[in-house]
Amino acid sequence: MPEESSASTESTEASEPIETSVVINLVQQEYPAAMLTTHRHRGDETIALKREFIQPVCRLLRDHPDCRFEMFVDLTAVDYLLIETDLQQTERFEVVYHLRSLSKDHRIRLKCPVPEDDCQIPSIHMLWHAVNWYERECYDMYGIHFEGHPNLTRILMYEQFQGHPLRKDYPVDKQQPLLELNDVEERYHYGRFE
Amino acid sequence: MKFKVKKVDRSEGLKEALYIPGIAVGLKHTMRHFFRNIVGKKDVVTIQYPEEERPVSQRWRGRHRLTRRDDGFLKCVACYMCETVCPAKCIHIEAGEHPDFSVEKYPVRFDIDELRCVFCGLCVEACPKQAIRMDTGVIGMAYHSRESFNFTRDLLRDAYTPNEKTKYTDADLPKPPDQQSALPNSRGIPAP
Amino acid sequence: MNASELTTISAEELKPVHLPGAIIPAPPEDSDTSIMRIEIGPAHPAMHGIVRLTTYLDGEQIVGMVPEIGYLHRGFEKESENSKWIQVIPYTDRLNYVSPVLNNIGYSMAVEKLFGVEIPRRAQFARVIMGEISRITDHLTCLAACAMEVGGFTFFLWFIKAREYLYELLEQVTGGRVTINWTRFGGNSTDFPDGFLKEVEVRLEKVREVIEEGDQLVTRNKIFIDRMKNIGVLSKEKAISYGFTGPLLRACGVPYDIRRADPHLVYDELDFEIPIGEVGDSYDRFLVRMEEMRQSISIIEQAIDKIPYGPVMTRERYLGYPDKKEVYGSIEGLIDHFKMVMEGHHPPAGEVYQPIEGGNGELGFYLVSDGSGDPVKCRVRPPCFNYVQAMPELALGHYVADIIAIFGSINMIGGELDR
Amino acid sequence: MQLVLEFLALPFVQDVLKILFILLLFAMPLGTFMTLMERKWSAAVQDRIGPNRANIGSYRGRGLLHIAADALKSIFKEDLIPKGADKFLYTIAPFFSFMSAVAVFAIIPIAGPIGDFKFQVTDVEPGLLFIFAITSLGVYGAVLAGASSNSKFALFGGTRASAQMISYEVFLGLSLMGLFMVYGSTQVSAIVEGQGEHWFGLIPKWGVFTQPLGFVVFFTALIAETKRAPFDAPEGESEIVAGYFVEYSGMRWSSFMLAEYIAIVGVAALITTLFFGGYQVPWLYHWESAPQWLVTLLQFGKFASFTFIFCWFQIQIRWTVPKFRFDQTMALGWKKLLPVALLNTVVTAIIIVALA
Repeated sequence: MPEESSASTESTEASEPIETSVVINLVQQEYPAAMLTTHRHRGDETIALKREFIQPVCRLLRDHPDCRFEMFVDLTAVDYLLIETDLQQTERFEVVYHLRSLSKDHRIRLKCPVPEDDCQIPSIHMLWHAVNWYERECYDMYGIHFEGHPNLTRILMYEQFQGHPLRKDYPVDKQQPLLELNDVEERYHYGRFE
Repeated sequence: MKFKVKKVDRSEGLKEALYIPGIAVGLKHTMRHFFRNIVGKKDVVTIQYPEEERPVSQRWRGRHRLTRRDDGFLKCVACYMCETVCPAKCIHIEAGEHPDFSVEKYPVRFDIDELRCVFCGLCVEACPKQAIRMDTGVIGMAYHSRESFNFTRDLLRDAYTPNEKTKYTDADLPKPPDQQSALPNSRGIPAP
Repeated sequence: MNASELTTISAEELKPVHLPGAIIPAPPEDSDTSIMRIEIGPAHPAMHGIVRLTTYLDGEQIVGMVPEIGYLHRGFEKESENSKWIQVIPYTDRLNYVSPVLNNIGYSMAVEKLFGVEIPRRAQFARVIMGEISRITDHLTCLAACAMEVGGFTFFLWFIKAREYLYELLEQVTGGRVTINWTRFGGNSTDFPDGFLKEVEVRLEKVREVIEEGDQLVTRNKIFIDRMKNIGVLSKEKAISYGFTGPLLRACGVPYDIRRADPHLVYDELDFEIPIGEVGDSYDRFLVRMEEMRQSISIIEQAIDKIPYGPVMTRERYLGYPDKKEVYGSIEGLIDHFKMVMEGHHPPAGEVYQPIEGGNGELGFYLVSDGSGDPVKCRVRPPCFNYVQAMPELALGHYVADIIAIFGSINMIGGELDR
Repeated sequence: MQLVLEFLALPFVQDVLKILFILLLFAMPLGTFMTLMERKWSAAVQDRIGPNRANIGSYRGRGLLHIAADALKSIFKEDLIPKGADKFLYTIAPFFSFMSAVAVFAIIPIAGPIGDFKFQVTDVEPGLLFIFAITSLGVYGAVLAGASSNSKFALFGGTRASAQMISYEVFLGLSLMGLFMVYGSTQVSAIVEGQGEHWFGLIPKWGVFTQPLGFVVFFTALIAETKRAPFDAPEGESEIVAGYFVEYSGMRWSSFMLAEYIAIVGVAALITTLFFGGYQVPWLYHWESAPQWLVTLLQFGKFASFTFIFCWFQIQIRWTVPKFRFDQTMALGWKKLLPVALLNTVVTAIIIVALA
């Protein structure tokens, strides 16, 4: 194991502009119950939240005049099943949101642990237009249900795909069962101008 | 932080409101090209591919080749480094012990499946002996069957050029049992 | 950032435009014709990548559209979770295969951020030069394809000729035209061959000529303007809510450019202007990309003047392969080399998000490492994912022929969309 | 020998010979030559070389053999009829467009009359009205092809073609009103005769000088009639793949293709006849003593060269100008060309009355 020759923790980023921590204080004030942990590894603001608070916190971050996160950048999930060292993760899955404020020019990352057995989290599709497909992709890849999503179907895979490929317990070279032609429900039947 | 912004001009002028000026300017340019090319083929960039080859830079990653030492033996010592670093996992090596103790290990089998290879050049960087190279400059690799695409060791190795220092010939490189005749050598010319 | 007057859309009225599945929408009241469904299907001349737009038409006007993606999904994340960090680099060439260098730079910078290491100044300048060359090829391809769809086939071939000049440049440095595999963690694998910078200036002059000629041929032509103006308009707030970044957001008038918003490499030492549009329609996107190419050319010229001499790879241990002299010469070099190749890189545990200004917009890499050498998570934030998602909103109410004008200006790249 | 001369004097035989000469030796070869030249000239515009690979043995020519290659290809390619297509309409559609493209040459004079022998197949009294009738028959080709070949893209192409061709026939007719007034008759030979005079001995009285506006409208309407260059929405290859002939293949497809290229030559011939003095060589009347055969040769040479130039111009326009959207072609027609054509007619009338 090469020693940590150059890994510098937050010390090098001490000169981080103070105003980004405004966001953390704001969320701390408004929803103290929601906060789990916060850190600023390599300058990326991160807040870990309980999953049921994700909707109110996102609405707050989007509309509050101090932070005004107008743009929803990215949504993905991380599967911590087989990792060796402890990354302070409590559940197996973790849904990660990235937000970006254009007017205040800063970024935030929200992380919500999601347990394996009860794999669902409230959807935030009503806050930004972009969220709709990202949630569908996350469901398609990880099988995390987003409650309240208008059209939670697979987006990258075909409907008859079995399993969720990006889970760590999904083997890389797994073969999907072949489909009979009439299995594929004929969505469009070509006739004479039907 | 400050930065300069340039508003894009959406050309609402009169010149853009009529059809004729736009077409006239367009015709001016295309006619210039037309008459230059019809008379002297001045700006033509196309080359007649099979007859003319496109000049390729020396760093062009074409087809692999196994280099040889001065004494004619393969440089490769079957250390499996290129096999582990290959992202497409398309190199398969089997090492063998050579009866002559002065010779280190050598690859009895060194197969590269050219269909899987992504030509990234990581194997060339990883090789400590500079035994594998991708500078043959052979771009088009077309053969008749899939099997002919996994190149064997004898096919990848350089052509054998006997000179005063060469001690070993190809006979000193015993072949794995199931690989009989070699396929085209590294220059892409089928072996006799 | 003077975008402070941005108001966010009160999302309650966020009517989802995505019709689940193949439900045929009701025809508008005044039309007596029934709705016709046609497939601007996966295999269609106007679909640059492979996307299926199931379009519902009332006569020739679009009433509803359901985009379907995933045809080019190759499992980038699954593949990268089962390989070493360095083995993912050749894969990133194939994400946005129209501007491969930018993907390489984005991924390598994300891993360097994970390591917390700085790369030498010459390597930063080299990355800026090659990145901007790659951005020009991206815009050349997008504009050429968009204009070809609208009828400017000559414009297409002139721009592809210009792109050929730049591909030869990429090939001289990296050894590949598209599959370049050039950057490493802590620098670049190869330095510029001698006489390369002179060659760049000569070819950029040719590219500039072709851009001006194309501008004369098509941009001021009323037929082209009629086909592109006020087609696929999107307001500033809705564009941000849809997550538009890059040329499309700048076309709506928001001056958001990652090279200025999150300064990386040496972009803060080079001055260039950010082109922005007014209305946010296909014509603005076309003009913004044209202007951005000119800015990129001036960036490259400034970078060529300022590029210092020096190493291209960092001296940090366990980041780059040791020099071949040390590998052959000393036993430590050989051991280091053997360890680096066999076990790969071991970035310290942690998670990192590194955005970069890709050809299409904000190309972000979210990496999670547990220090064991195998990536836990290797996520690419695809900029054109949001554009295709907004496609129904952009195309509603327009004619069939406008779908291709909008889709051309969006510059959807299959590899980046489906990963 | 006497018998042969007598036989030749028969009017019927003369007409057949004229048809053979004008069609088979002038229009059709020029049309097929244009299929190759379009690819060669577009290549020249786009800095490439164009087709030069078809060869017999080692003789490659500069691509000339591609004409033979295309012909052979279209003969041997399979002529399939799509499932659910209306067989009868599907098979006869190509003949309409081919017939309308070829029939245009019936009234075009290629050289001056010698005595009472006219170098013109027929010289009917309402010459140009015959042209309008024939072009309106051409609409059936596209419409039937689109409607009968059970494919949504073809249906799109067919409906677009019908709307476009019908509305542009109106502007075709209107733009020539001025010409009829200036030269006093609709007979083509009279018009070409009229273009023989010269103003003050210098400027030839060509249609383009007397009717500049009429020329612009006529040329635009003709290009739209043949569905080429900026007006090829019916064949919009980017959004509806290949428009009305998307389901055609083999000989049927190539008859549509050939019809289009012969129409190019037809358009060019019409333009030279009506607006550039047909076979009238300018300032030739000074040289009275010229032998008759040389005069005819010169007249035919001038007519052929001007037709060739206008064929080239149409192909050049195709590779320069982007495409209209379908509703823009209709808007351009009805909102711009119509008023301009009417204005031209009124202005010409006023000028004629003022001069007379």
